[in-house]
Amino acid sequence: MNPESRKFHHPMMRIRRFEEKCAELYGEMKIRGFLHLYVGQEAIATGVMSVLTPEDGIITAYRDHGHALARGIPMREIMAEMFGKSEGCSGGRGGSMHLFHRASRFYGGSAIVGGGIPIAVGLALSDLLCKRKRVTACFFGEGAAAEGVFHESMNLAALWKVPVLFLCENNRYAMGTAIERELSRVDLTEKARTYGIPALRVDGMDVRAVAAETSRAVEQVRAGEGPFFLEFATYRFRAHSMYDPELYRNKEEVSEWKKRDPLLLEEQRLRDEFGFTDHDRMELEREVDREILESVRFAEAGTLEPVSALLSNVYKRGGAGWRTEG
Amino acid sequence: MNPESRKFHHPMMRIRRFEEKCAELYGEMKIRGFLHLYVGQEAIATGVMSVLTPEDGIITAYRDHGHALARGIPMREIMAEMFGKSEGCSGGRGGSMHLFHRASRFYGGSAIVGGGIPIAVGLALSDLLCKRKRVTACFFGEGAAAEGVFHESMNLAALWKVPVLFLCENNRYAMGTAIERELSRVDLTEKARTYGIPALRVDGMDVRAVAAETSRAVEQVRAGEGPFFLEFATYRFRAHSMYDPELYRNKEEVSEWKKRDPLLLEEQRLRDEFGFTDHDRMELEREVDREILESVRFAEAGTLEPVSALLSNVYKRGGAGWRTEG
Amino acid sequence: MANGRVRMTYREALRAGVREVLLREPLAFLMGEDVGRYGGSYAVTRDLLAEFGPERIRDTPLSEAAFTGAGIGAAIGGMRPIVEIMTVNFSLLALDQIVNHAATLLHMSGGQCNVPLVIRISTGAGRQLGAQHSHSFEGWFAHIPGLRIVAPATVEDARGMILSAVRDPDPVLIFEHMMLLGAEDEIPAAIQASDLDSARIRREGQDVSLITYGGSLFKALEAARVLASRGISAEVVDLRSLRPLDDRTVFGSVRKTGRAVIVDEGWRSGGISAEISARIGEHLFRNLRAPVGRVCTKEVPIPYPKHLEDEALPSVAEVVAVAEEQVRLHV
Amino acid sequence: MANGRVRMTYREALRAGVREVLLREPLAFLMGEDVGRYGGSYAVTRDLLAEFGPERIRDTPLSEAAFTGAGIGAAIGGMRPIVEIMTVNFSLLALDQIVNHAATLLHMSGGQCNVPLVIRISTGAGRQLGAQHSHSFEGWFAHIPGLRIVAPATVEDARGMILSAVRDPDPVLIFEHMMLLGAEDEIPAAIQASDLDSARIRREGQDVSLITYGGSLFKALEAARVLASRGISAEVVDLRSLRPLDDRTVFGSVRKTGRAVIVDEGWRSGGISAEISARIGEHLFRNLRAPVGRVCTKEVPIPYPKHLEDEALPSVAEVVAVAEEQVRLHV
Ligand SMILES: Cc1ncc(C[n+]2csc(CCOP(=O)(O)OP(=O)(O)O)c2C)c(N)n1
Ligand SMILES: Cc1ncc(C[n+]2csc(CCOP(=O)(O)OP(=O)(O)O)c2C)c(N)n1
Ligand SMILES: [Mg+2]
Ligand SMILES: [Mg+2]
Repeated sequence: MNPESRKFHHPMMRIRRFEEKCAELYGEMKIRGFLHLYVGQEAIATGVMSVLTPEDGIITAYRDHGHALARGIPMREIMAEMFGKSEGCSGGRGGSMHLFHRASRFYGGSAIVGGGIPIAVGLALSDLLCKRKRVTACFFGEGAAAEGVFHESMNLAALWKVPVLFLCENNRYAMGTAIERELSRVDLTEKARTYGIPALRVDGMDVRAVAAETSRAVEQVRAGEGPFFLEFATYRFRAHSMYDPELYRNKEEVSEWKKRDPLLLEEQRLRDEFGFTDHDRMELEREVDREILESVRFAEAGTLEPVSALLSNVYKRGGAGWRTEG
Repeated sequence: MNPESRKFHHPMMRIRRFEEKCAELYGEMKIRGFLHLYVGQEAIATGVMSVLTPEDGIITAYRDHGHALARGIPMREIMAEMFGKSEGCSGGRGGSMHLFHRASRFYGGSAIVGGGIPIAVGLALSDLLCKRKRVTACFFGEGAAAEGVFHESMNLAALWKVPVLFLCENNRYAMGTAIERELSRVDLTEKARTYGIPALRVDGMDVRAVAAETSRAVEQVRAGEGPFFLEFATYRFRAHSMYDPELYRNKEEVSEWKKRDPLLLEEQRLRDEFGFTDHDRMELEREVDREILESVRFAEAGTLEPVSALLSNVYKRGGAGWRTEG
Repeated sequence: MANGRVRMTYREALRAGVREVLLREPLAFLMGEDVGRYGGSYAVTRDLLAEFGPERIRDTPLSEAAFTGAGIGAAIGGMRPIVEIMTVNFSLLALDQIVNHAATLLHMSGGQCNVPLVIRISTGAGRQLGAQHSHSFEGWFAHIPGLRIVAPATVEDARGMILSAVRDPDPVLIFEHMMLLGAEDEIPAAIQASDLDSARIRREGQDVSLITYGGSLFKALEAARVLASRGISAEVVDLRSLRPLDDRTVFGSVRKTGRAVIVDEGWRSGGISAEISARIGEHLFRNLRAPVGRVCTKEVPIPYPKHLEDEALPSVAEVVAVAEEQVRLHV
Repeated sequence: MANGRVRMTYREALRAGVREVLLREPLAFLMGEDVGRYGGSYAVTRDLLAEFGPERIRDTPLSEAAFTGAGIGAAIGGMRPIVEIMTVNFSLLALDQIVNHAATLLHMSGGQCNVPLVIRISTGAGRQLGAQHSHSFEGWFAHIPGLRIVAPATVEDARGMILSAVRDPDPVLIFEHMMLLGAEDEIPAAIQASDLDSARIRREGQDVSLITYGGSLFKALEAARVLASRGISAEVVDLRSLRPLDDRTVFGSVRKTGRAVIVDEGWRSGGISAEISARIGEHLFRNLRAPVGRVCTKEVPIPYPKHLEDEALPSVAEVVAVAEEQVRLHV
């Protein structure tokens, strides 16, 4: 296969087609709960993860399949998680919104908007205190900027100069609320700068721009210069979740943005600059589909935790934490 | 008495000497709980209140004696409140930190840092919705700017253009935490501007500057142009509360600021420009002390609510809200 | 609409209630996340924006503390705000405003500042939404003096409670159970307020009282049917209000049956089930024929997989088993 | 320091405990508002900044949610953070982090992410601090699976509990009662960890069990003395831990005495007192000679004036009266 397509195109396609499969499986009721697709935003997780090291930490929100895949959590473990199986990356307890993988330093998966941000600051603080040269990457949507804890965390991170990289995926909507109705001023980088955090706006549809700017930012953070803030301009092509009738935006806007589909952009670049062919594309698709198929098989074949284990994972120190349950 | 001294000097002196009396009464254990003195900051409440109308609303925090007095809540009701008497402006239930006076549209008195700010936004929203030309004045310390709810409230106020006047009394300390250790960047007006709220820094020791700038700001708010933010540079001359050993600042800093005592500044101006004399001063003091003495007498003579009334004021709709208390 | 009755879902009833409030009460307005353009996270407020406009159906930013606080302020300012909190877990972000402010202002002001605020909160588990979207905190909130807590279980209450809530001078929290949204019933076409204080006997019985509310009412009713088929006559009490609790109705039922099983989707330890059990123990010590039973959610954050979620939540089978044991072992 | 024993106050013991943790555990650090330069709002952490420096004694901004969340993150990152929340009311600002995150992460991650976080919280009323500074939420927090809740009542526990807490793999909330800070006792000079699970019999007795914890322990002990003078032998149980509850010790005591009175500074309805009462009712139905009694804080935000605050809080006289009634009426 075209080696250059391995870098960004393949990982993005993995995310895209994995999620399309998920939507299908949701229709079949194999996957339940809330399911938030990342379609349209793949360049961001892909570009960012491409420049992080295994020692770096990740915090994200509920729209987390893309981050999990790009980080290298095995696809089958992610799929098994969505199926609620023990083999899932969170043992089946978390589901789509709560993907975890300690070995990849992937700490979820919070379904409380903004809830992961201070946790990322704390993770980074632990690195600072232990003098480890790690970076914590903290993903969130632009909607999170309306939450107080976003601001508290910016201030704390800047004050203490912790090595955290704030990654705001500005897809212009928080559920049905357009950014103009969410924030009195919509420039996210300006908000970061008010805390003395250097900030940059990046085209979130261009995976190479994402990687390049993130790389520079990571370097600075790793060098001990404190937090950095990146705002990625992007768009979600699909509904907020599987229940969203999309009353709040019109089709033209969506199709306008789809012209800048990050996969198309990257594929065009591969064709223009790296001799990517239709054959490469076919090969790529086949590989990705095989992996997805295998992941579904793995998930289907997975085991359901016995109900007798229900009370586990409440306390690490054994038991349900109560001597008697009455 | 010198008529010009009525404007600002007299109200400031009322606050100053009232609080000095309070400190004394605290020593005598007539006043209990937390007691936060406003000494040094009198110009702010005095200047601001001088330009508000009785229809405007007030929200403040726990350091609230100055605001209450300047707003015109009868001194004796404030003193009675500190004594925990029924005749107090909060019926004795609130104490020093929770002064209320509905007739003056004085809505307290929150002891949760930042807690009053969204409530002020809501008060202002009610005026907006009812098309009343009122302003809500919302006082808080610079420490509140670290709380998430401060930011949420700024954003909401700016987004909805509610007629609220944010009044930040920046006395450089939140308990023992200097502003530089509280906020990664210490310019409060910059924070407000990030929300699109016009903001100005004002000398909080100069009562006439306070009044003049507040007046302009109020005009703008009343004209329907949305929120306005004023940061007052000030200093608290005394300890945070009665329990504070003041380990966190040195005496020089305090005495440096005391040179800019707002009462001294205003008195000097009265002497220089308005023929204020030592005799005027004596007369003023006498009047103020008489009022304070009377307030103490009133408070002493006040009644303690019967303990049988304990469960009142929990629900307006009668009773303790529970049919049986078991 | 036969005989002045209409058939509608709990969701439609909630919407009809909010709509009626907005029609009757010019000072009322609704605010919350995505209540307007999105149509409400659970489609409860769909179409209200078109009817009442953006002044009265206010989409808020993601700022639970601020818009709840703004609700308090607006209430003090004379409005009758209805704040919607999309999911009960998010209410924790507004808890300072609710507990430290809404619940205390009347008291701290010596009776001057009441807070006529209504907060609608979606609650409950059952849709595999996992550990951050499936709590049942209504019983927990019921610990706080100054708040009134109600939980409509029927379609009629879903429509009628908000009418009383909006006229109440104190903060009222309405907990709407997610799993009831699709439940249907025939109710009077004429919209009437439902009171906020009293419990209701939803089924009469002699042998055991099943005491419950909200999303668990239908489990209790189903359990009662099963029990009937086994010769046990269960009475079902729908608490409706968790603060205040209607002790008179509860005690009356238990005095009659001598046995009580509380069914509560909240966690067992320290839940409202404990309070009800304690009160029954205190007041009916000599009347009780069996120890009070509790069927609650297991003490675990709600897991995602269906079989574990089901296992975590109170089930009809458990209610039946506990009630049966009470009757068989304690005659 | 006679016979290897030292006299110190509860405040000094708290400080000694934190200090010992910092000496023994290099990964531990303390953060909170004014814990450093100010010396701690209640002077608990005085002098620690000088000894351990600003890296390990971290003054935080007024951002309860963020620094509590940062504690969670640091714990996941391998540290042993101790977060101080100045007053229990302010913990409501961090409740999303505590309840939606600290308590759920282990579960949601299928056992991968435990959160070894210690949160110290000052609790309780009695100093006329009014309705926003006087809550007792420890029993309320005890409702939440995933959290461990302890409340040191003695000087020894004030020093020793934090040593166990910091070694615990799960989030532990330590509630330190404001009114105990000045209490003095003689304790072993050698600093030892106190366990976090078991209740203790603080006074043995035969006729009635007074079950309590934290700031109310001394009221219960005083009540026991008064009762003794009236010929009633009261046993006093100090729960120490509110989650988990040590049922064995509680049941053992009540099985012996046949009577129980719970003394709790939390509000009565839906408080931890209800849970204890419910459990006793469930497990000792046939052993109980009298309905379980509860002496709790009256259901009102704490009022400022001394006489009303006193009236609101549990009193020795009330405990005596309830216990006496139990013994006299239910022989
Ligand atoms: C605290 C909180 N409030 C509300 C919600 C409901 N909710 C889930 S996702 C979402 C929109 C968030 O938008 P954004 O942060 O922009 O992320 P995006 O969905 O666009 O990726 C909302 C309101 C929530 N999960 N948490
Ligand atoms: C939410 C909250 N956190 C902490 C406290 C404790 N506290 C009381 S006053 C104060 C300092 C506040 O400083 P600032 O806002 O600057 O007001 P100032 O005291 O200087 O008037 C603190 C930390 C509180 N009351 N509320
Ligand atoms: Mg978004
Ligand atoms: Mg200050």
